[in-house]
Amino acid sequence: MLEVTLSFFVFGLLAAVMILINYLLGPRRPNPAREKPFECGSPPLQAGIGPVHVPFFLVALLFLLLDVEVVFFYPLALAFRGRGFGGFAALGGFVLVLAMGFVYAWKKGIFRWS
Amino acid sequence: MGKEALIEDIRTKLGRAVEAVSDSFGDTVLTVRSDSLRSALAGLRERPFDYAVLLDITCVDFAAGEGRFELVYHLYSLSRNVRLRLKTSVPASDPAAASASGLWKNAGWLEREVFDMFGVRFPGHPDLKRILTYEGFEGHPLRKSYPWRLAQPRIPLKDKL
Amino acid sequence: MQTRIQREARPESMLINMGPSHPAMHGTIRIMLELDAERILNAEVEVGYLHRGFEKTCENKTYFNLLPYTDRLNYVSPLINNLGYAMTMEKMLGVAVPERAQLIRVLMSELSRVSDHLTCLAAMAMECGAFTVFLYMMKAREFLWDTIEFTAGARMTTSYIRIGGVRADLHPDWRASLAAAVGETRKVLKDVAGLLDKNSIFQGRTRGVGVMSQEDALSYGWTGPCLRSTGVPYDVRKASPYLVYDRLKFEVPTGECGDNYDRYNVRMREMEQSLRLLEQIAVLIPEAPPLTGGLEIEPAEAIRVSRRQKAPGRVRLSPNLEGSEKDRLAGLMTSDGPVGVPPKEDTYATMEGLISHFLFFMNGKGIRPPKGDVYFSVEGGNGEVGFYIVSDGTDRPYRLHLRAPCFHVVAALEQLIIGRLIADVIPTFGSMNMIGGELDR
Amino acid sequence: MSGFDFLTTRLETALGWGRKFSLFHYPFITACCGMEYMSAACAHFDIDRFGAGLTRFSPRQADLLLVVGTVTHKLAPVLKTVYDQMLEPKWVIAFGACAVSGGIYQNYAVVQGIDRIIPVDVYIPGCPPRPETVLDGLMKLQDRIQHQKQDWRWGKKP
Repeated sequence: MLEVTLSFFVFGLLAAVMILINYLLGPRRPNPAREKPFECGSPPLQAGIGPVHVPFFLVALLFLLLDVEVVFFYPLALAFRGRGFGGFAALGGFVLVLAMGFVYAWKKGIFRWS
Repeated sequence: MGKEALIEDIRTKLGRAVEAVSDSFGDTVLTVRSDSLRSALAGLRERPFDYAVLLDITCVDFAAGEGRFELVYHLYSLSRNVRLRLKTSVPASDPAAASASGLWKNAGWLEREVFDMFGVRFPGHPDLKRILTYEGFEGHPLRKSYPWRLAQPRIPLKDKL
Repeated sequence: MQTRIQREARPESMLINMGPSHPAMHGTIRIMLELDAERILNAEVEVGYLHRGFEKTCENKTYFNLLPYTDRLNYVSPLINNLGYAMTMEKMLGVAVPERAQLIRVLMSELSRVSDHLTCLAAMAMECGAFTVFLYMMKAREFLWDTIEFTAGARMTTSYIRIGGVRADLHPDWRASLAAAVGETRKVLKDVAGLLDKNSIFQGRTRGVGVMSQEDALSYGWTGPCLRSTGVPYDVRKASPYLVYDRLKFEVPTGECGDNYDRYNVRMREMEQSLRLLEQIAVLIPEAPPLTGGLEIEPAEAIRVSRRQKAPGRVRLSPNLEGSEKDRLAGLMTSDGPVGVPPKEDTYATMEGLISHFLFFMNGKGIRPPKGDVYFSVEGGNGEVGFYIVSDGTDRPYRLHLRAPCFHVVAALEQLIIGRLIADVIPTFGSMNMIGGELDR
Repeated sequence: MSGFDFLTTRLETALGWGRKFSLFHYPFITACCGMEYMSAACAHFDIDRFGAGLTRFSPRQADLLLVVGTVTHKLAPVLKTVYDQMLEPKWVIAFGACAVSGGIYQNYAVVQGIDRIIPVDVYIPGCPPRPETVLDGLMKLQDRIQHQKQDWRWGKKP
């Protein structure tokens, strides 16, 4: 148990240092141009960003879903380390369910841009 | 078809439009009246002469000496592999010439450049505005009257220390 | 100020700048896109970000001083611009260039053409994601530039091809470096063909994208590899041969349907033709006549001696002094008319040489072509590079206009990208090989 | 030098060492010098040996603005915007005679040197400069970064 809390503590410290060090060491000269969006240097043609199209949302959600699935591989692999085929079957079931969702989305044509 | 025969055909076909035919360093040069420029260009593009490629449109500023701008069109016939230079003069007071953008598609940009650099207007051009310089640039740089180093910066410049 | 695209844009569509400072826009073109998700509804191309006032500068400089400016027009194949300018002037002056200088000119412009196509395809492949091809082609270009640098002294902006001939003779062991360059380029071409020709990603990005019909291409005044990719075999080297191109054997590769892949393929095959030309030229160029011996004395010694009488022998001068190999000059620079700088031996040893050298650079005395206007064009990396010069008899051009091939090619960009996805703009623009210096002059 | 100053100078050298070998550059390429930039960045002369190989095409992620080639008056506002949108600490290299002083183009169209628009740290002469000159210019910038005084939060105002 100790190593888990220790790893959380170390990673937390590392993240804090990475964020704060920039705040401490970077010289800060506020500049209004930095708030405007970067449009290759030319003045932006539109004030704000208009409504974004549906296909973008679908792809984003699907990416989020599969990304989280990949993140779960590590703790599941650790948890099922000594279980042999049983563990592998559990992990396989988890992946299979999500794969079916992915194939359904693929056949529905989310990735085929109109 | 030899060069002389070609010139004779062009003279007969275009008739009144042709003012003079001359030869400069081996290239045939056709001088055309400015009001019948469009018909001359259209005529040259048709079947017998078949000048399918408009190589270039440019302008020479003789405003100081002879008070006129000279528009120079370079045409090239692909099938007969022969080039032709077509010249026409427009008065320097209000320079305007018929637009060739209907005949060739690259005439659009070429005429925009001539307008930008010399101020020659092309009525009939779909979207005549500056192409090389920027909004708010007064004057036409390639005119002889425009000083060589007169810069018009778009943003304030710090002068060198 | 409202641009055209802002006026015509539908309220719900998204307006984006693919602006001047963009990795794929070579830094000098701004495309304003009206998007519906990823599809381009309307596009407006804005050029002129590299308009450096070349033509206005030409009206205020003498003919001899303009050579460095011609290097910076199409800076990917600078020697071909030099060639175009020099040959236009020679046509006006009515000057005949010696045989050896013509052969060296063809050698140099073919080297420049291969490095032009290498740079263009390297940038296009990198923008489609193939970074390895970029590194391979840049490596091959280094070898080509070494060959150019041995002779011309500079890698890129050489001003080596002068009015009336060339600046200096070839480097003594130019054959070895040329053989190395040609071999290296052939190896790289084989690797890149293996990487890209049947690569399904590259095929998907370029096959059938940016299709240009023959009529449209001719109507836009396209020339060069882009026109040949639509199937029209027009090449200035074949249509109106100049220099010694009529004596050399080479084909003009053409494409079928004028899409991006054809433009890429035509450039690859054109490079092979140029390498073939280089090998033929290497055979044609005779071995340079050995410098006739004779006593060569140091300059300091010559000055000391010439205080009392004429310096006895020839003055040994450093080879990179312009026109220093006097006896070889016959093959390099034409002899009629005050075209080139007089050879340094005369300048330093004889009074007349000094006077003619001084006069050459004086105001109003240099190269003064007869009144009149002339147009001459050569086959550049992007197409027909034409110089139109109007001279009024003085030593400065009254008007000098460059027929820039990529100005016409980019004029068709809007038509090629409307209706396509935003990712198709990159290979279409990359295959056009837009060069800012030549486009905006 | 009190104990505290000793600490900050050691930290400054460490900071300088860290910054100078991880320069992400934004290649603001416009004209002929771009060809020499390609040679300098590629395998033959390899700018990556000095830690400055990674090109970032967004000013938010770059700390070195490499202005390569001619800056015309039409492009000047673009350069100013890109420079302003870069995050601190940032440095600028003027690459080539046109960026340094307008080069051979002294006419109505060209800005005579980009230091009229933005502050420049290192000027690389040449038209175009040879890749070795480019690497030398980069090394001079790295020395400058190494000995740059750090403006600490506490104490003096930036």
